[in-house]
Amino acid sequence: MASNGKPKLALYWASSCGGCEIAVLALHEKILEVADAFDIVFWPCAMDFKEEDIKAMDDGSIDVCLFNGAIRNDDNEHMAHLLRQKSKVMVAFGSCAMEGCMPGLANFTDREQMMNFIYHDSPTTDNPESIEPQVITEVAEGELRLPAFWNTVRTLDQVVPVEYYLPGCPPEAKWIEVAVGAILSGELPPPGSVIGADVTVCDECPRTKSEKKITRFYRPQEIIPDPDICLLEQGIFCAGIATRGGCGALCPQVNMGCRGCYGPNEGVIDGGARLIGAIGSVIEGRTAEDIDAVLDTLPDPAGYFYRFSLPHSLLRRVHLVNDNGRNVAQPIKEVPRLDPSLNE
Amino acid sequence: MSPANDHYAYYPGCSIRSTSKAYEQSTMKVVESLGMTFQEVEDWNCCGATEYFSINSLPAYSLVARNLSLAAEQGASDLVAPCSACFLNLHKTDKYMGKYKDLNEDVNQALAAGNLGYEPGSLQIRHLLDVIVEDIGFDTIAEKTEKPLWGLRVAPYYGCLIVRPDSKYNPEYPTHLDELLRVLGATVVDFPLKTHCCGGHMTQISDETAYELIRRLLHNADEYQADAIATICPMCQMNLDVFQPQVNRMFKTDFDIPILYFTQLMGLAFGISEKELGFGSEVVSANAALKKIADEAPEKAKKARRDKKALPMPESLP
Amino acid sequence: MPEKNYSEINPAWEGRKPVIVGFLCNWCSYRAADLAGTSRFGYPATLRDIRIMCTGRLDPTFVIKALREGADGVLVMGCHPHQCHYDEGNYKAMRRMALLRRTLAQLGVHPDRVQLGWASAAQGALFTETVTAMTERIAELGPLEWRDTIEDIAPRTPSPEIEEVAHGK
Amino acid sequence: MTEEKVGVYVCHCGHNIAGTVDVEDVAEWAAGMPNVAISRDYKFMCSSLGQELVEEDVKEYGLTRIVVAACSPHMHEPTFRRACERAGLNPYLFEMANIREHASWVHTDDINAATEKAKAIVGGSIRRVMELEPLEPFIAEINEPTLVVGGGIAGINTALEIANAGHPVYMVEREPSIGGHMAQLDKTFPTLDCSACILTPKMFDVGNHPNITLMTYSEVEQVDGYVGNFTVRVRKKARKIITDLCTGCGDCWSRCPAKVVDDVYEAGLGYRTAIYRPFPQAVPKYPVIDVDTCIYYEKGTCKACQKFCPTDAIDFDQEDEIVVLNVGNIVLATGYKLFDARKVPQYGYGRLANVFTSMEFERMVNASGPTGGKVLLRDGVTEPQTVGIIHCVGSRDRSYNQYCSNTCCMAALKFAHLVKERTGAEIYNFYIDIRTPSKNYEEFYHRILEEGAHLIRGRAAEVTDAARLPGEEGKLIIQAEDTLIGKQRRIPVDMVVLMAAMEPYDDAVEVSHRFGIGCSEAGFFTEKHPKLDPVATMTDGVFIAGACAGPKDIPESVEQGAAAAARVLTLIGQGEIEIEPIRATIDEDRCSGCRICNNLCPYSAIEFVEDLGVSRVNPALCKGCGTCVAACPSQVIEGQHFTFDSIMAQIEGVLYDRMEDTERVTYLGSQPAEAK
Repeated sequence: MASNGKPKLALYWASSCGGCEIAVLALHEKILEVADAFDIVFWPCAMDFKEEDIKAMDDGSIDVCLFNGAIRNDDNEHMAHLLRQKSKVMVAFGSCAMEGCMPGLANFTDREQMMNFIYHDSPTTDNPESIEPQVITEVAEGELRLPAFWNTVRTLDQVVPVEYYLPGCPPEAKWIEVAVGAILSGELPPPGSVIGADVTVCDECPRTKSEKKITRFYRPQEIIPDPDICLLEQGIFCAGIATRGGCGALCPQVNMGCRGCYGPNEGVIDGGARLIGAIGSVIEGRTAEDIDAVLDTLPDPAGYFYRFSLPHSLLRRVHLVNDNGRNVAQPIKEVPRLDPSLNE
Repeated sequence: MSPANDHYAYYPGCSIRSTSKAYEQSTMKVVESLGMTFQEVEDWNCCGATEYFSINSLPAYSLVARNLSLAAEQGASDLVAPCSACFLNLHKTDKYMGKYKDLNEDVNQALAAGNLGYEPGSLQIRHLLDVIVEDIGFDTIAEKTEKPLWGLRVAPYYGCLIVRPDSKYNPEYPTHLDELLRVLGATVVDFPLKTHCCGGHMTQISDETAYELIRRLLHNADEYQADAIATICPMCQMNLDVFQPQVNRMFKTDFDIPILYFTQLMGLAFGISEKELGFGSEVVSANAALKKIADEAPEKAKKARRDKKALPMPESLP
Repeated sequence: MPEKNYSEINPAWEGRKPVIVGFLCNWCSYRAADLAGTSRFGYPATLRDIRIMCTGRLDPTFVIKALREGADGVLVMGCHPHQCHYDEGNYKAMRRMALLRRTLAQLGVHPDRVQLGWASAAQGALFTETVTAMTERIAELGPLEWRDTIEDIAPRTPSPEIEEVAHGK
Repeated sequence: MTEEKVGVYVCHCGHNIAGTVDVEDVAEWAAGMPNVAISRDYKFMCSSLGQELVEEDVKEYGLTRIVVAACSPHMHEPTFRRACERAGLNPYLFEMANIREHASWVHTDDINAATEKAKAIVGGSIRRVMELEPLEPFIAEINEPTLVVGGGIAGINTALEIANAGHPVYMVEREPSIGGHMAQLDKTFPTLDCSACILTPKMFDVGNHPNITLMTYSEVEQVDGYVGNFTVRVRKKARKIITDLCTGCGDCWSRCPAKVVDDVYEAGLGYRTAIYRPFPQAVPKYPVIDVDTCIYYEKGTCKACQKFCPTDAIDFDQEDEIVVLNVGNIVLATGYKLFDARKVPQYGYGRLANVFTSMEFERMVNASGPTGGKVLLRDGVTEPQTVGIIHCVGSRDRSYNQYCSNTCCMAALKFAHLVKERTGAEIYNFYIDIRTPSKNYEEFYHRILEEGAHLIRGRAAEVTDAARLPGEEGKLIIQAEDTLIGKQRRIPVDMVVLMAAMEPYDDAVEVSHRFGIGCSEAGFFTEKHPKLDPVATMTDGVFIAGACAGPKDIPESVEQGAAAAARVLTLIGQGEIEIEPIRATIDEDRCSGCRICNNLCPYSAIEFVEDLGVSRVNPALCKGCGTCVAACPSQVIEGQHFTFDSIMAQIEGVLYDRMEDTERVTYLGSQPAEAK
């Protein structure tokens, strides 16, 4: 507690888009209450603090650290350790810190393939000298450093222990309020808790739901959905069935299937597996060929099922195969088909 | 349904260029009026007929596979053969290459010598009748029919080659040619011997055997008062047509049944002139039969008053 | 069946052999495995089976969990179509497995590592053949070792100068 | 959990397990597993001494969970569950590890591999048993009335057995009369007694039994509920007859001007009127108006029947009636239909006049049939001099049905006899194999041979009227290879009879779904066990009898009818039934109402509670397959005894040697929801 009696608050931004920072501002006028109630000791996005200031603090002297962003490079990891050391309560703030989110999609590939694409192969790249970022670059003025890029994106709790999780990409303001309120009142839930609903998005979705039978999937550009009927029943992929509620079913209400940013429901180990089980249950087809024909209309299932949660799923990333000492991501390109002998 | 124009490769075969020109003539006319385009396989060669397979199978398969390779190279998805024997050999080669790895390797090794190769299954091998029935469909054919073959009694003759076990049509008693002729307006007679042997090459080996087989077919068609027999195979047509006088002589019969290609009958119904369809080249003249085509649909035979004693007859399958 | 030396098929097996986790339905395939036993049909000791009431119970999480915890393959077996004890559980398994295998392929799990098959209670021999064939296939594919994939965060350029900070408060 | 004490017992099974698996090593290894308090190996665990060992240990050491590593759970799970129960332990806290059928017997030549695998299996069971929960079986009360669907000989027998035992029965029959196919037959093999003579008294009994409520011209539309407590909706189709007034005098149908081919009772060989009673001995005796062929419904005038009805019993405006029944058990005896012989075009049925089906022929030889029992060609005048009978039409043929239709050989032999008896014609039977495996059947076969029928072993290739040889003109020629003499034969005959296969009704699959039971692809209903439980189904309280479960002759159908009745009477006698508690349950507080699970249940056990917006499992209907459990996207459906946690733990257990050092999976929200 600071000398003024206010709890000390730190906010940090690792590998993320910055949306979570904006989400804090989405508290609108309540942000003033936050500023009043807390002594903000670290918020690189908004205030001028340096790493050195944190290092100078006593261990455990920060009451709450809201940490957003995934762990992508050595600097992210270093800051996670540092803030963990200095904070009493660590909150994985937002989908990136909690389950990997968009940065986590990099786990479908590896560092080298990604660098090759970004710095060499992508159609818009103009890099005649084939320059790649280096950790250490010698220049006349001395040595320049960039963070070292890891092969795999991890979540905050895979690097340091985490007390609470605040899901969402970004978290909805009302849940930030709940979290802030809990901290201020001291009525904290048991460690490990997720600050969010314990039902899925379907519970909040106003669309009419009935029994489901999917004969084919439609991508958003292929169909104008009925505004009142469950999107999944119309063949539009919607992760709402397996996604923790709390957002107020924003996407389905504007004719867009839930993307799954709040992560899997309470108690679920692998959200993608739940989606496979559920979607696989309601597609049509009694023969290998018919089933495959329906699934052919759903390209990139892993992308749909693990869009936000790959680093926090059971498998965490695409399989790595050792290739001459380098670990290389090796997805299987060919789409597996069911053996027609299963029809008999 | 209007078919895509560019996906049929066309394998004519040797008969159609020699003994059965009327078949090709009429085929081309019909295909044209249906809006289809057949792209002839360039530099095609013999299908091996039946003999070569019995003598030396690997060269025979390779010979056929060369045609497949050329057709596939042309970018076709379907290979059409109007001759039943060609169809069978092409189909058989494609199927066996897919089924037997060793054969596939050997044949492809042979093809490689000519810078060719064939991946089994890359072409759909189809008989002309199948393409017309499946891809064009009876509805389109009915629309195209300008001069229905009213009053003409036709026996549909399938021959033995297109009904081998792999057929998607009933191999024991196919009915798709029946249905096609019915759509053209003809009166289709029951023809129990519709898949029986025409004698094949036995005419060259044992005319007694062959003529007896031919006689049975002619006799059966005659029993059902057929004005003509519709065929789908040059070999069938030739045997039944060319040898009809010999059969008459040998069995002291007086059969006078013209043997016509189904495409000739289609052409007639589509309003194409007899000349363009190759009429006149047949040995047993079709003139008398063609005169029977009436301007009006035959009156439906009045339902005979139920014989009080007779037992009801089951309806045939729809 | 004497233990094969799997490293002859794929040197990566040095020191161990394939491990396949099986999920067998109570009514058909588990009984097929029982019948293989009573008939003394030998098959490789690679399969470690788990009984579930129906392949319809197969939660995709179970398959992923097994791969994650060290299995080299997962074999799911149920009743033949139209013979499911619960009417249609096997069809549901087939649909889910189709989707699961597509998803796992994108994550680098070869589809042959996650197989679905049927065996009736009378098909002890078919059960044996299936396990044998799958073992051979897994032997060719080599170990999966998902642990290695997870543990590899592979900082290709280590930066030793960044100081280590201890975990915890 | 730490106070849980697991007892592990590794069985030697004499030499069966111990010969291949190092049981001492497995037991010693298991002792080191967490929570294992006792680990023993023992010669024969299933012996009374072995069971007592478990019971004593439970009492002495306070064991709370038991693992027995021995044979298949299908062998001895019930044995050890009872032992646990005797020791005061809930039987569902027991787990069987199958190290005999799945380890020692299949890896006989490699003791190391077998032992390693046995450890994996035992490891999985120990981890699993820790997650199990005590369960209590459900008790369902049995309603006394029984529904019998189908009034053929199988259903008639079931109904009479149950009714005679003093219990109420509802019989629902689709046709206007009960009697089924047996009512169409003339003679029955092998005794050749008259079908009507033995059937009519039974039909009469059903119609007049005080305990039987007969609903003909009716169909079951919907079935809800579970064993002991089914609610059944029956549609009684409008007969257009006021049955209370009708005396069955027959004035109506004798005046009806509409004559149509009777495809049902006369199998297409005879005619009936639009208002008709299928046959003279019909039960009930009332006629019915077929609105599809009645002139009044087509043209608006006629009403001849009404004019002549002496009791004013005709009601053209009568409408269907819905009846709801509450029954405890259901017996399905819905019978079969005849294979459509026109699908085999080479046999010419529908094309060649003198080709008949077996059922047409039955009607022909029936004294009350269209020809008065005379064997005549289609012209209705000529007696045949030669008759060919072709077996296996639509059966034993991959193009149609692979199965043997069971009854046709005997029926064909019976036909041979009847033709001989009535006409003296020459008979040729074309068969693949003659199958006569029941009492006095083979004797009958020999009798027919002695009567001079020609039996040609060869499947007929075709029936044609294309004559080729002298003597064939005007005949039907059956071409077949006589495989006993190795020759092709052409037999000219006047008449051909096709022994068409028995097939399930076209709507059999739909009916099976309606009653929640399984059926084969063709549509024959599936028995619970083909050998040991042939009249029960996977759905408790729903039984099957007769040809709806596969081709059967009269004796077999009668036996099954009685067997089904016995099973029903057992349940009625018990008054209640224990149901295994392996069930799915939905945590309604956490159900989001997405309705993914709603149409997955094969037993319709899941209902959606509209006003709460949640789904709910009816535990009495649920069979515990778990398909909804795996489907639930929010993981709020749990499958009892095969819970998510128990299977996840078992996976970790079987991978005991692969999991060392592996980081434990953490997952979000490890706290129960209420805690927050």
